[in-house]
Amino acid sequence: MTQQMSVKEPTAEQIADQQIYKQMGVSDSEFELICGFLGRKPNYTEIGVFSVMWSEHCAYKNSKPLLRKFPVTGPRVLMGPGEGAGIVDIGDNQAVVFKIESHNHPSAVEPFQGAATGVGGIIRDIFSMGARPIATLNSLRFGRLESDRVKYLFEHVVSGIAGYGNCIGIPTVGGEVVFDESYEGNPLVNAMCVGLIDHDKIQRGVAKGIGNPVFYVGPPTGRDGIHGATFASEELTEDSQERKTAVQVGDPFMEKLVMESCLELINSGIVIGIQDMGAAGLTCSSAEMASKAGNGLELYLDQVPQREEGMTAYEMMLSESQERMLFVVEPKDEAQAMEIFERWGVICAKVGKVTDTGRLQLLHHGEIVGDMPVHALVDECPIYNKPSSVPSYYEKNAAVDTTAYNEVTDLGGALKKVLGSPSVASKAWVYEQYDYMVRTNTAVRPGSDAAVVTIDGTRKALAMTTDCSGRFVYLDPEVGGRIAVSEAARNIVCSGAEPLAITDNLNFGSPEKPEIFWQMEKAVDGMAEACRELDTPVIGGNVSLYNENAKGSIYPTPVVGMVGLVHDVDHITTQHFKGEGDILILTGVTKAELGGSEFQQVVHGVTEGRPPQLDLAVEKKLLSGVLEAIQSGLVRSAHDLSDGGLAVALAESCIGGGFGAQVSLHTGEIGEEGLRPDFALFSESQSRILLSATPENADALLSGLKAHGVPAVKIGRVSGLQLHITVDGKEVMSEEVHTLKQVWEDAIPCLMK
Amino acid sequence: MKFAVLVFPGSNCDIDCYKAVESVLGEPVDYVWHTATDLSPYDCILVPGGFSYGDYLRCGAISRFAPVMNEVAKAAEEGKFVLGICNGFQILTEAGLLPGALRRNMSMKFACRDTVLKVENNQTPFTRDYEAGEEIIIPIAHGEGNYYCDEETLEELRANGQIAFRYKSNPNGSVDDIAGVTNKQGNVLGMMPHPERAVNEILGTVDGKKMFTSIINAWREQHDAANVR
Amino acid sequence: MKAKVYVTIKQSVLDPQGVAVQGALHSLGFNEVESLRIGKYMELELGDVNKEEAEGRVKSMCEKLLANTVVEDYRYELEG
Amino acid sequence: MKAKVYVTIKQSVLDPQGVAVQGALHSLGFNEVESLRIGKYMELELGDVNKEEAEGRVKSMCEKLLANTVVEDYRYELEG
Ligand SMILES: Nc1ncnc2c1ncn2[C@@H]1O[C@H](COP(=O)(O)OP(=O)(O)O)[C@@H](O)[C@H]1O
Ligand SMILES: [Mg+2]
Repeated sequence: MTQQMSVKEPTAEQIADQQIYKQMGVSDSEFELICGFLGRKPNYTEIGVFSVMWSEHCAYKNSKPLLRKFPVTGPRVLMGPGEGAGIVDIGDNQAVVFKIESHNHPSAVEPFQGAATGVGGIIRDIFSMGARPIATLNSLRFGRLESDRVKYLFEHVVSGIAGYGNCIGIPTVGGEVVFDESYEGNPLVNAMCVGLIDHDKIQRGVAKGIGNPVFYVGPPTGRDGIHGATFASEELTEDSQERKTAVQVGDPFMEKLVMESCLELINSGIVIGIQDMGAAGLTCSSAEMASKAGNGLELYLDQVPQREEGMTAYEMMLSESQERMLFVVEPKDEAQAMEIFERWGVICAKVGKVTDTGRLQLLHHGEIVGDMPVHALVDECPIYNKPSSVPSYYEKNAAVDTTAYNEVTDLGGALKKVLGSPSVASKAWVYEQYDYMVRTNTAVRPGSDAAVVTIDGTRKALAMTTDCSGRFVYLDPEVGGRIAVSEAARNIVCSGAEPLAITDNLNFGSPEKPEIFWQMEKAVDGMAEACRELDTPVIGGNVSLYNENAKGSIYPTPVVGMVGLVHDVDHITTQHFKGEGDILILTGVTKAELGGSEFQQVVHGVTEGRPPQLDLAVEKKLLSGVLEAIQSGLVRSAHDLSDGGLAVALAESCIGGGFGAQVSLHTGEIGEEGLRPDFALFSESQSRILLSATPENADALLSGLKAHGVPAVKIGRVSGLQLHITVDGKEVMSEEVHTLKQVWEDAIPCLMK
Repeated sequence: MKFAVLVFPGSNCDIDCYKAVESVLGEPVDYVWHTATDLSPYDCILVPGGFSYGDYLRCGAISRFAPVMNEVAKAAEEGKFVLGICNGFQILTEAGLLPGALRRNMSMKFACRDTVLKVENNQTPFTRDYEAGEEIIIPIAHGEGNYYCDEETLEELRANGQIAFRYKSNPNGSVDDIAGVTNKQGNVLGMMPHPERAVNEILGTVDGKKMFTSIINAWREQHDAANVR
Repeated sequence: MKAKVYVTIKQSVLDPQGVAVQGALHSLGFNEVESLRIGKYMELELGDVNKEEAEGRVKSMCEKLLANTVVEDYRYELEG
Repeated sequence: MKAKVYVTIKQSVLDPQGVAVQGALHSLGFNEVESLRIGKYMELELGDVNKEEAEGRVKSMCEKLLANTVVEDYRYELEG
């Protein structure tokens, strides 16, 4: 069973003469630079190492100028972007660690393993900081749920996430799933992990201490995933199906053992530096660890545990075999470290040494097979300021008047259409495949605005969510960016938590296209502004570019993952109505804003115009007003208005609670006098939340909100088993909640049969 | 009364079982590693859920050879209480301490949600605090919880009152809606639903509490009886 | 020596996976599939052992670990 | 007509199951097992179809559903 090996590697001359570096995504000018840093032409291993270190995925060469716009500090931020994950103080010597990451391209090729290894990777990012992972979330985008291929991708991505998360025993507590034509052929699979840590346990990926040994932990290295980072940094093509070497297989059982043993190692207090091997495997982890300490590193490749025979230096350095870690201890602690891994049955091998050379030196079969300056690998990748230009679609949309649509009068029918749209419909089909309860801290399960996970031994809890409306960002990236952050914050507040910080996943098309780069710029502007205004700094994130299909780019989709702090478990609130007779209160101002709405797409069949406007000062008042009301115990349910507007929010709260509602809207009170009923119910105006309170508390709630400058009005009460709505005295809807529930619950299961 | 929570490589609900014993009963409880060779200090052994050895090959197939399983068999023989939950149930059937086997869910999908169980036998040490026929809400979280046994065994189970719980609405295709069975002596129970996830208002249901109180009450009765004798 | 082990669910036991895959084949238009059973197929490299010995060893592996005889049948072939 | 389909994980692809089961066999004392890979084995009853046609149909079933050709290889045998 001998395999064809890459015995014949091209020589340094051939690489230069035949421009072989181009196949690895290295440009002519970058190649020149590399030759300059080396003082000679790179050999095959070296050019491979440079190519992954200088890929968009590792070097952010096209996105760095934009990322600099994000606010990254704050009084609570213990660690911002740069390490495996960001860290935020939550008091009592504890901190929360979280990050989001994409696995879009691997999931397009092999959805089960692509999604599974995405989850595995983000979990490693969290425990490599020394944190105990306590929850994961996932943000997914697929094409329309119609074709067999989309159904296949959806089904297998979900089971891949379930397969990995369930097995490793970390609850998957939330996320989002959106179906839209623009993601056809290029699904988005973003996974987020949240962990808990004590301040004094925080680790960094540094190779400190000249002469200290470097250890490899985890299963042997195989030829899987070679060039995964490069693969993530280019467009998917027909060939991608052929790039099977890019497919890695996840082993959650192994990761569980690696996680437990590494956490034990870290708790023992002997670790100098530790980092996971993620994208670009051994290359990236070793170079970054050396760089952060300002040191060099020698790697003895013969000592690297290998799954396959005859692996070359190139293959070992570029492999993305999963579930591997790299750490440094002092020589005196070697035996103690080894003992821990032995007990857990995990492979641990000494593969290198920290040096003072400032170089990454690779030894194999008694020869130096690579010798590169660490700073060149990590810090010297050229940064590009790509040209940007306003796309013509954006200009065109300025002229679209979405208030001129024919009035829709069958509003019950429209509600059923929207509730049955797979993007709005119940996601139980998805999250019931996830073990969202393991570790028994899940206080709010999937199915409400944000998930809430309690912290053992305290009265505190963490709320978490992911959000982004690609349609809004597409129609106006800057406003869309603001909305993404604000919506996430609203979901957090509705659950009874104070927003702490965000992690973001910038999913865009090709940055080589000026219109796409414009989308990136503007979206980041909007997000940065919102983060600043709402005091939720960006503590980490991920960039996924080149998300394209035959028809063009995906909708720009900068997913926001946010975590909030519930100060007392008594504040935990869900979106479901709680009791007959409770008073409904709607905050905010409802305007005729249909651009990019679910209603516009589902009922009118288009996505056009401008998205809803969002005033951050208004949003901020809303958030603090509602949070204070919740904290003072006045609120029984809270639900932010997003996809499908007021009608869908009412329906969801009814369905979840098993109640009906009597709603009478007066257009002059909720917005502009004479607002059309179809707009009143389905507009997606921002900064609105639907609250319920007991009759005794309703007035106190109203006046509290008003004191914060939050417009709020009573719109009805929880009652019966029907959703009954009048607008300016005229009945516009009367539906059995159980019928609505059926439409909403059956939509996805029916399509997946 | 002293509880042991076994820990296999890949156990996930060990912590949940531990917390449940602590919070509901406040009795001493230890994690016991799969390599342990002595369970004599313990009165009740909890075999927790999770994915021991990744559930590779078959759920529970590899763990049942762990050294500690010999001790579990011994404890069962001695009449100590052994409770296997989810993966623990699978391990106990693989080890032959309980009849039957668990197949893939009929839906072929992992299923995590609340289920309604009917207490079929409230005369066991694990169920005595429930009413006969009581309906309780206990969550499930499994991909292979589809209980199987042949006709003959099923008849025996029925005749001996070994069916402890049935699902009100079968979530996985189990024969005769079976959610949990005991051995003939009644001191070993295996069940797919997770009572340890149903002991705290904040988690949604507290219907699992009575399982833990049953155990301690049964033990006290045995113990007192022994003292009197 | 190489062993090939086949583990299948007993005829008398309903096999959810087989049912699901058959259903999926039908919905893809492969209506000729009248029945389908899914099992596991394992290839073991055994090194230098003689056939007779291997015979007994593999049987014992199957009985102990590779198959659960409550619901599964097994058979094996030895090669080389 | 009857078809037997064997689906195995590609040699270059990690087989975590196989690794775990091999480990278990070792700890049970079956140290002679040098490697083990786990795949799927399927038996399909196809009714009255001729061999040539069956050939093409089974291949297409494998490509479409029974094997995931990104990570798995398959082969099949027709009988009867
Ligand atoms: N991929 C997923 N994984 C887990 N939970 C999900 C997923 N998608 C949606 N959910 C859950 O379903 C509920 C509804 O989702 P969504 O409509 O996106 O909420 P919202 O609009 O309030 O952000 C949320 O609780 C969410 O966490
Ligand atoms: Mg919401």
